[in-house]
Amino acid sequence: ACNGDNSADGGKDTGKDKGKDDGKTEQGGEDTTAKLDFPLDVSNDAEPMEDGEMTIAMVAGEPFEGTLNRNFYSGTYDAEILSYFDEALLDTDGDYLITNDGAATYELSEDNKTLTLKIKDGVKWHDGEPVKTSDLLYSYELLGHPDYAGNRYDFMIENVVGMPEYHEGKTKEISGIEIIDDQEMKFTYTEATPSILSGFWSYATPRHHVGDVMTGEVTIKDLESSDKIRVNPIGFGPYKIDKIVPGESVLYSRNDDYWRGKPALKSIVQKVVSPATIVESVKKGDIDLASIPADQYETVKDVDNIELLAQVDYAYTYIGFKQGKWDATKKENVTDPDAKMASKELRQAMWYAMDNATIGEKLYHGLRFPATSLIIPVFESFHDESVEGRMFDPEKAKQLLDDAGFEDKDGDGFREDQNGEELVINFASMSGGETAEPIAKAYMQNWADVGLKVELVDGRLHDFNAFYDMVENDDPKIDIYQGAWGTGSDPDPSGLYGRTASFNYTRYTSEKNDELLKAGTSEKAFDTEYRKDIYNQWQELMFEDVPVAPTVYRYALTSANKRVVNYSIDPGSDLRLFQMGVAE
Amino acid sequence: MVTVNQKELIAKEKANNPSLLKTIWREIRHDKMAMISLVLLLGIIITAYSSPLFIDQEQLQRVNFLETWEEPSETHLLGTDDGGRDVFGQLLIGTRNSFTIGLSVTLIAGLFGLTVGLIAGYFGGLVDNVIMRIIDFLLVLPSTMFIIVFIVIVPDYSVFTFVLMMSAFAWFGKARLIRSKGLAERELDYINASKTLGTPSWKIMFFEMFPNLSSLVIVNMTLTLAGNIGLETSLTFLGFGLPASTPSLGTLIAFATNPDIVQNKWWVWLPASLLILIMMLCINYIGQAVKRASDARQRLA
Amino acid sequence: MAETVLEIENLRTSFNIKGNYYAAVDGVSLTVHKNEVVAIVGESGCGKSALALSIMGLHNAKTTKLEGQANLKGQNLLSLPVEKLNKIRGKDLGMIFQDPMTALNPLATIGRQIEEPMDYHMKLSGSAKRKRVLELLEQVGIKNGPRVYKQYPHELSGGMRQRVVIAIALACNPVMLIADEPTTALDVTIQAQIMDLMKDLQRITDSGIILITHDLGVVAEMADRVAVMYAGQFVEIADVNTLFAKPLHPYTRSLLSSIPSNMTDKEELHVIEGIVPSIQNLDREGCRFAPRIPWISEEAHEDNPTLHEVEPGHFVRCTCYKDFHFPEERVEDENYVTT
Amino acid sequence: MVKFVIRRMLVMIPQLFLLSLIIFVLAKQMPGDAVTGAFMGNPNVTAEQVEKIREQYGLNDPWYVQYGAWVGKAVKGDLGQSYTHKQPVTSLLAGRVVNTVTLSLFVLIVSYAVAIPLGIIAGRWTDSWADKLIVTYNYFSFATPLFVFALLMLFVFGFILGWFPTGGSVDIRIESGTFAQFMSKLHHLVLPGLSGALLATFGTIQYLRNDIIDTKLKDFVKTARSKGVPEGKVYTRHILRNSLLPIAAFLGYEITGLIGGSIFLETIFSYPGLGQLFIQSITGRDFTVVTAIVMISGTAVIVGTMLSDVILSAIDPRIRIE
Amino acid sequence: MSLLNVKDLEVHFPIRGGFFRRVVDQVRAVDGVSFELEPGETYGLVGESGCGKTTTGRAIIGLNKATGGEVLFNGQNLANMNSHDRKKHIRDIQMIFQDPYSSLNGRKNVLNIIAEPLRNFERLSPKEELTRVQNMIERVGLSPESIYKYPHQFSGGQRQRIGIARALMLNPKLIIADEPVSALDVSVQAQVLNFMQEIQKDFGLTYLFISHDLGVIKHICDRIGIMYKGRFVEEGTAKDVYTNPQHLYTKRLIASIPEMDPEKRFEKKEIREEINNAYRNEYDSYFDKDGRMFDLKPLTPTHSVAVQQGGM
Ligand SMILES: Nc1ncnc2c1ncn2[C@@H]1O[C@H](COP(=O)(O)OP(=O)(O)OP(=O)(O)O)[C@@H](O)[C@H]1O
Ligand SMILES: Nc1ncnc2c1ncn2[C@@H]1O[C@H](COP(=O)(O)OP(=O)(O)OP(=O)(O)O)[C@@H](O)[C@H]1O
Ligand SMILES: [Mg+2]
Ligand SMILES: [Mg+2]
Repeated sequence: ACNGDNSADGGKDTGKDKGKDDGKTEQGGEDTTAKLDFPLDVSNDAEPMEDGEMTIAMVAGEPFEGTLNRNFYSGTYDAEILSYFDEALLDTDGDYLITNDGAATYELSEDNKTLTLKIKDGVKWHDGEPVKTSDLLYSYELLGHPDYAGNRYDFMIENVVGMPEYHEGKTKEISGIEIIDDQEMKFTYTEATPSILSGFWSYATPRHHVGDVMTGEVTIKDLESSDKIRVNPIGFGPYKIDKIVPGESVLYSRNDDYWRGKPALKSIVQKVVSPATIVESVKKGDIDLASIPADQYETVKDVDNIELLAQVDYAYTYIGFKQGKWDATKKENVTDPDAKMASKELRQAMWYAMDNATIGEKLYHGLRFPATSLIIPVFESFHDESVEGRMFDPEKAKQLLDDAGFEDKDGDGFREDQNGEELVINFASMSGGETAEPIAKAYMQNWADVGLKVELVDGRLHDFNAFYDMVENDDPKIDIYQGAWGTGSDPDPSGLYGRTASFNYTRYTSEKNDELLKAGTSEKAFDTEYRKDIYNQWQELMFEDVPVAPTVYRYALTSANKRVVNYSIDPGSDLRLFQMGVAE
Repeated sequence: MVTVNQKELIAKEKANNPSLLKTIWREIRHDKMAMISLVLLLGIIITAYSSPLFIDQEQLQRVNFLETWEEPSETHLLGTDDGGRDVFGQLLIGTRNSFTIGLSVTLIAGLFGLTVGLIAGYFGGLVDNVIMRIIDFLLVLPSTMFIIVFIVIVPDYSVFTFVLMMSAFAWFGKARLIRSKGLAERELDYINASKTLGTPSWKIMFFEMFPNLSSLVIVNMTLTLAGNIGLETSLTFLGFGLPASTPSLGTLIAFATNPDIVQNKWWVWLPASLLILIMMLCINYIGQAVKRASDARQRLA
Repeated sequence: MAETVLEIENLRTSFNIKGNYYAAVDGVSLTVHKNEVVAIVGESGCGKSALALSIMGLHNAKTTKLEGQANLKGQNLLSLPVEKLNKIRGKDLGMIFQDPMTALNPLATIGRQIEEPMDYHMKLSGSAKRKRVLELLEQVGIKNGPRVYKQYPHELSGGMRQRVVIAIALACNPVMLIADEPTTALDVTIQAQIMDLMKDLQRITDSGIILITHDLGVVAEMADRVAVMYAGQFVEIADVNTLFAKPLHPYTRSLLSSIPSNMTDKEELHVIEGIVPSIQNLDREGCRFAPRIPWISEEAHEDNPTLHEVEPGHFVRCTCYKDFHFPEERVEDENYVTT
Repeated sequence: MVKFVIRRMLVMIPQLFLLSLIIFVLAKQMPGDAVTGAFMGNPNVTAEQVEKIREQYGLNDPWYVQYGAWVGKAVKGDLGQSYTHKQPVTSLLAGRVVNTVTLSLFVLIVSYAVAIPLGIIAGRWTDSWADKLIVTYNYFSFATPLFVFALLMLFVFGFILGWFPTGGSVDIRIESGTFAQFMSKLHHLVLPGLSGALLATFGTIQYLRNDIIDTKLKDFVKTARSKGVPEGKVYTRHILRNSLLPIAAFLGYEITGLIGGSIFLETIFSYPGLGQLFIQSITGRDFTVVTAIVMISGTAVIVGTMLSDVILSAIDPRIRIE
Repeated sequence: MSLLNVKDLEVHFPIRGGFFRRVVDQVRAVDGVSFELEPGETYGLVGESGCGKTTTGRAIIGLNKATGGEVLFNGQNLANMNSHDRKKHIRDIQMIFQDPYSSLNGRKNVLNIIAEPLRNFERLSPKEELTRVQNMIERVGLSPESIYKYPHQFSGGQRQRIGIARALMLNPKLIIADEPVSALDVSVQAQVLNFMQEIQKDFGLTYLFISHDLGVIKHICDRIGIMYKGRFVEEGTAKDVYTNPQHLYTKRLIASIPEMDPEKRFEKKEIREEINNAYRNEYDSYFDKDGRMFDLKPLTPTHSVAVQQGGM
């Protein structure tokens, strides 16, 4: 699945999202086409000291929510906390595909429809109980439960045989999940799709600890707010939660029974640090690990007690061109051929007109760089290098517009549309972060330079909800908007660009698109070459049709104190969290 | 009948008894601080309001990423901000907008509060009771929170709507003040006298009572004017500021979100902060002089 | 003659108004004896209160200049530092203020307020103080003392409050009492009660009293001696009978004839022309009252008249009193044939 | 007295009702709702699933139905469920209320502790250099935006000098319930508290100074002096008590300012309290939480005004509460 | 016909209390007062503070609402008129206030103060208005240039003259003077009293003169009503009341007047004590069970006293 990242652009902003679900400190892609060269591993190769202690920052302008359960949490910061004390049963590799290196192993049947999972010996919850298959089943029972109101009942869950019936409350059991014994279980899927390898949900829930919804011991609602997941949650990760100061900090201690071995650190403190003060805190040496907002790169760059690690983030920013409406009854997107933004040339020209290189260079000191395609370079196998995007070229933009009949007929400096009528494009952009405003402004200037009159909707930036409220509901005030998607582990773009995807906010549809998206997740697509070819075609199509114009890719910056050892942000790295430590 | 000599006397007397405005002016002239403040404040305001003559707003608002965060220099007297925009120009326009906001809020809230307060104070009794119950309730509202909610709600967030919102939460304090003084004033015999002379209520309120409260109102207004200028600063900091197309002093000050900017990019936020401080001090000193002018016992002149 | 308690000599009180000092009390001398009530009368603004406050040391030290002497028990009150003055104020020297509505601290109980001077001047135990307070309350004619002890000023009527104020002044048996218009703010009936009370009390306490008032009726009822004040100076001092029977100074005579007293009926009252000059506008040369009796020729006035004794104990600051007459010859009374 | 408090509580009920109605309606007017964008995290969720959640949370009902349901529960002490935090609002707020109250009390106490002596000095020695200094400080504190000052404080005392922690409310490593933890909490309070307090002194100093200048000239003060009360005691026993009355009267409204201020302090010092949560909930359209916080703040102000009435009646016998 | 006839006038103020601020009791400020004023006479209302003198005056002119009784002015009942009708009559009744400081609006100059009634009732050009004001100002003995001065530039006596000038502007018939001299020094008091008598003759005015100063009342009034707790205790000509006081309260009041002859001070004190004793002992024969006064009972054609029906 794709993960969305809604925050238009870094900075301090909502913590609502989203997106970085999978804990970016753990995983990452191969080295990509970055322009700046950052290390992925800390350089200190000393031995970690005995009983070291570490302080890790959650860089946030607001408190974390503290819903510390994989099935229910929604905030990024909760995800960060979860990653220290809980982990997935199946480990993943640099391509985000599940491996057999984790606490469990898996096997996929010939027809790719059945997955058998085996939990290794000695995997124990923090309270000493072994992790059982019933615990993983419990996660599915919760996610599919009719009362479940979180955002993880998705296609990959529904794809389990018997899940829709269970979800509607018709059955009490999920027929597609079979428990063989405490350590072995089987999942059967309705549809075979390569997404299984990247989207398989392998987070177990300690049934005995949190209480069983199935027996009526607790209800889902009680569970969500229960102390068992807020005050003393357990997992089977390398560290145990000792104490939580709600919204503020978490104290972990070593899980001596961790299945991989004894973790290096005796304890970890993880606390919320405001983006305003993170750099100072890092400088002062109070914080060992922290993600740094891109706009503060300049100030940390020369701090000498730290080391900066960075990888390209799983996200891209884009300009979306509204071309239709969501039809709620048919549950599909309907493209309107008469939409203001219906002209392909206009969209192409607008992409050419944007000077993203300067923005990345000057505003983000190179931490952002122009995007080329809708499948980000992180997905090395699927990102099409040959698609070069439409780099800043105002002349070309003008040419395109001229040719398509967008000409300035009344001499006011702005082009009219093909019919000679005034053309004002209404642009919606999200507030948040210091850079949101100058960027929006810069794009509008860029477009004005090629003769397009673009105005901000309501004359201002909108906050997250107001923005998405308008975008989701196809508010006629909006012609174009600036959004961002965070991509997760699955390169499949159909959730964002498919005909039936409600998140396809531009409402762009085409038959070719339908075809390609379908092929990309078909059973045939288990063949990487085939899939790559399909996605190359799709990227080509997107480049041509420009339903959205991707603007920039971004680096995610992590600062590590120089005393930190055995730490890597490379998802393909062999280092595991329990090895992370500090040197004398 | 009136003799020529007396006519002269009358004219002299007329001249000797200046209006409140003249008294205020006289008082200011006699107070060095107030005089300096007045000159300074007028200077600032005139410069700010005439800035459109020599600053092209359109041009000023243009972002230019090649010139971000530049230190003060000859081309940019006060450097540039994160969008490479000239801080000095923004300072001028910002002062104009902020002052307009402060003044409008003060005037609107003042006028409304005054009217309500006068009505409650003059009529007393049931009218006062009803009005005061409403005001008591309004005073309970956590205004900062309400303003934030309002800002989120209004579709068109501009100086105008902002002023309306702020005024909506600024008037009742004034109404309460005026009302309490009005209640005291209404017991005085000159009000009774006017009533027995057949003067209609509205006339008594505005032409008899109000002038006697005017000094209080002026003093209170100057103080709140000073306060209101800084109003949107805080909201901007929280991310609920005016749209960027309306730069204000708040926009500039709210750049100070992290120690790095506070320390290393002082030219963006510090001048605006100082300007607010200076304006507030000026207004305050003038306010002091006005206060003295309205109280014969304290006059210097 | 009885023992002297307070001796004021050439007292001058000047206020700083915009940098210049102007005397509101301008060289006043007066002796008060034990068991004697000396009344000071005069129009509003003539300096009566300023004099009283000078003796008590209650003027703002920064803006007031005090000259001359006010000797009480051998100490010049005017030059004492506050600390030493505080040893005398409330003990040997008590004061009664005009407005009982404002003279009491609204937040303290009556008991506390009467006890307070004892805290500083008498070594008494708590119960002894309470006993003394009840005694005082009884003395000033408050019947239910124990109840009033616990009450707050706002719970008492004006007359009661004035009694409390008097009790405070009497708390430590002062030898000298200064009462600044003690009855002006009260109703006639209550005024009568308070006057009677003060007369009774004086018999018990033996203290000397300066009674400041502008009501000649009060003077007639209360005073032993009277000092008539005008524009910061005493213009006439005499014992009470003499003064009412044979007033000499034009000012005294004018005052007396402007009262709508029992004698006159629907007749026109005498009007003193003009007003008391403010201390800044006061012409300090020559006779200060002269501008208000313009029908008296200038020659009649002496330059800088001094207070001189025309009879034993009768002092007048004027030389024209012999020739003084009212403009309409209205009160040309045989009484005023010169001596 | 008890009767008075009970009666004021009764008056509070309609006030709170009205307040809740207003804020509820306003909250609903905000564009979007808690579910808007919440599924951005998982685009593989279908539109139906999203609608189902809206239905479950009653977000599609007309506002009066929602309000009715909310009031029904609120009366029983249940302020609803937070969507974002997935827990009952009451338990969500419980911890934050303590923090905000602690911070606000600290600010209040420190600001009084600073303002009252300064006000007294300025009022007692008017026009002295100390008075001029205090008045100048007062102008400055009035004109300085809280967040700039707080940032400077944080920068200087937290980072450069390192005297105080730079965020949070307590050091998590210290064992709960110990004295050390109490000290740690205090240590964390100092910086935000001081930043708030030093700028909150304006009104108090201003009022106190003016009132002392007025009270100084009152007759009863002359009476006190004429009793031989030493100068210092004249101030402490007579003038001060009277001059504190307006301060006590303003206590209730002071709370409005504290609530506003806590939003900034909590944001800057990462201090998890209501203010910070409020901003988060506004951005997240967590209506139940927004409503609850506004209600709590409103209640605080009402209780504050009530408290100031009680205090006033305790020091001022003229105000009788029956 | 009498100019003013007050019949059983009652002014009760509600005392509110309780949760809903209900009326829990009444202050009977004026509680059944009747008297008549003949044209050209001066009628004095005396009594201690709070006995309801001011309230009576205010009720007549309409500043307080009468809760009972009638106020007949030239035969018209003002008490139950609406404010519009009353306005037509009110110009014939004017008021002079106690405090010469607060009764003039300090923000207006004398011209504007004195012209106020003219502007309400007559449409005059500024020039006519100025002449009228100037004439009046000279009539009250102030110099013509005074009209541009402000009240604070005058002495108390002068201010009281301005107040009187304002009241005279509409040529009223009745003037209610509420303690017009109590705030003034003796010397100034004399000035104002003389002046009031003078204009009474010139303008043919009738005065309702309210005061607590028996000396002043005696000096200026033809007839006197003594008030106590909202009711009359005695009414009569000045001579009746002063030389032959009947009601104990009246006696007490008269005995309180300070004795102007120092020689007689002790006698006076004794008289007071006697009356006080009598007051204690004979209270019952002057007040009924509820502590209320009895109704007035005529003693002579001009003199009535509130004693129990059937004599004392
Ligand atoms: N603190 C002061 N500063 C300046 N002038 C003052 C001060 N106190 C009194 N005066 C002036 O001194 C003169 C005498 O005032 P004082 O109060 O003694 O008069 P008084 O005789 O007591 O009058 P009253 O009968 O009104 O009390 C007045 O002209 C007054 O204006
Ligand atoms: N508006 C009012 N509301 C309630 N009570 C009032 C009001 N006005 C007057 N009173 C009461 O009515 C009574 C009579 O008051 P009034 O002012 O008429 O007395 P007065 O004889 O004029 O006294 P004074 O000599 O003090 O002026 C008093 O007890 C007063 O408290
Ligand atoms: Mg005096
Ligand atoms: Mg009265």
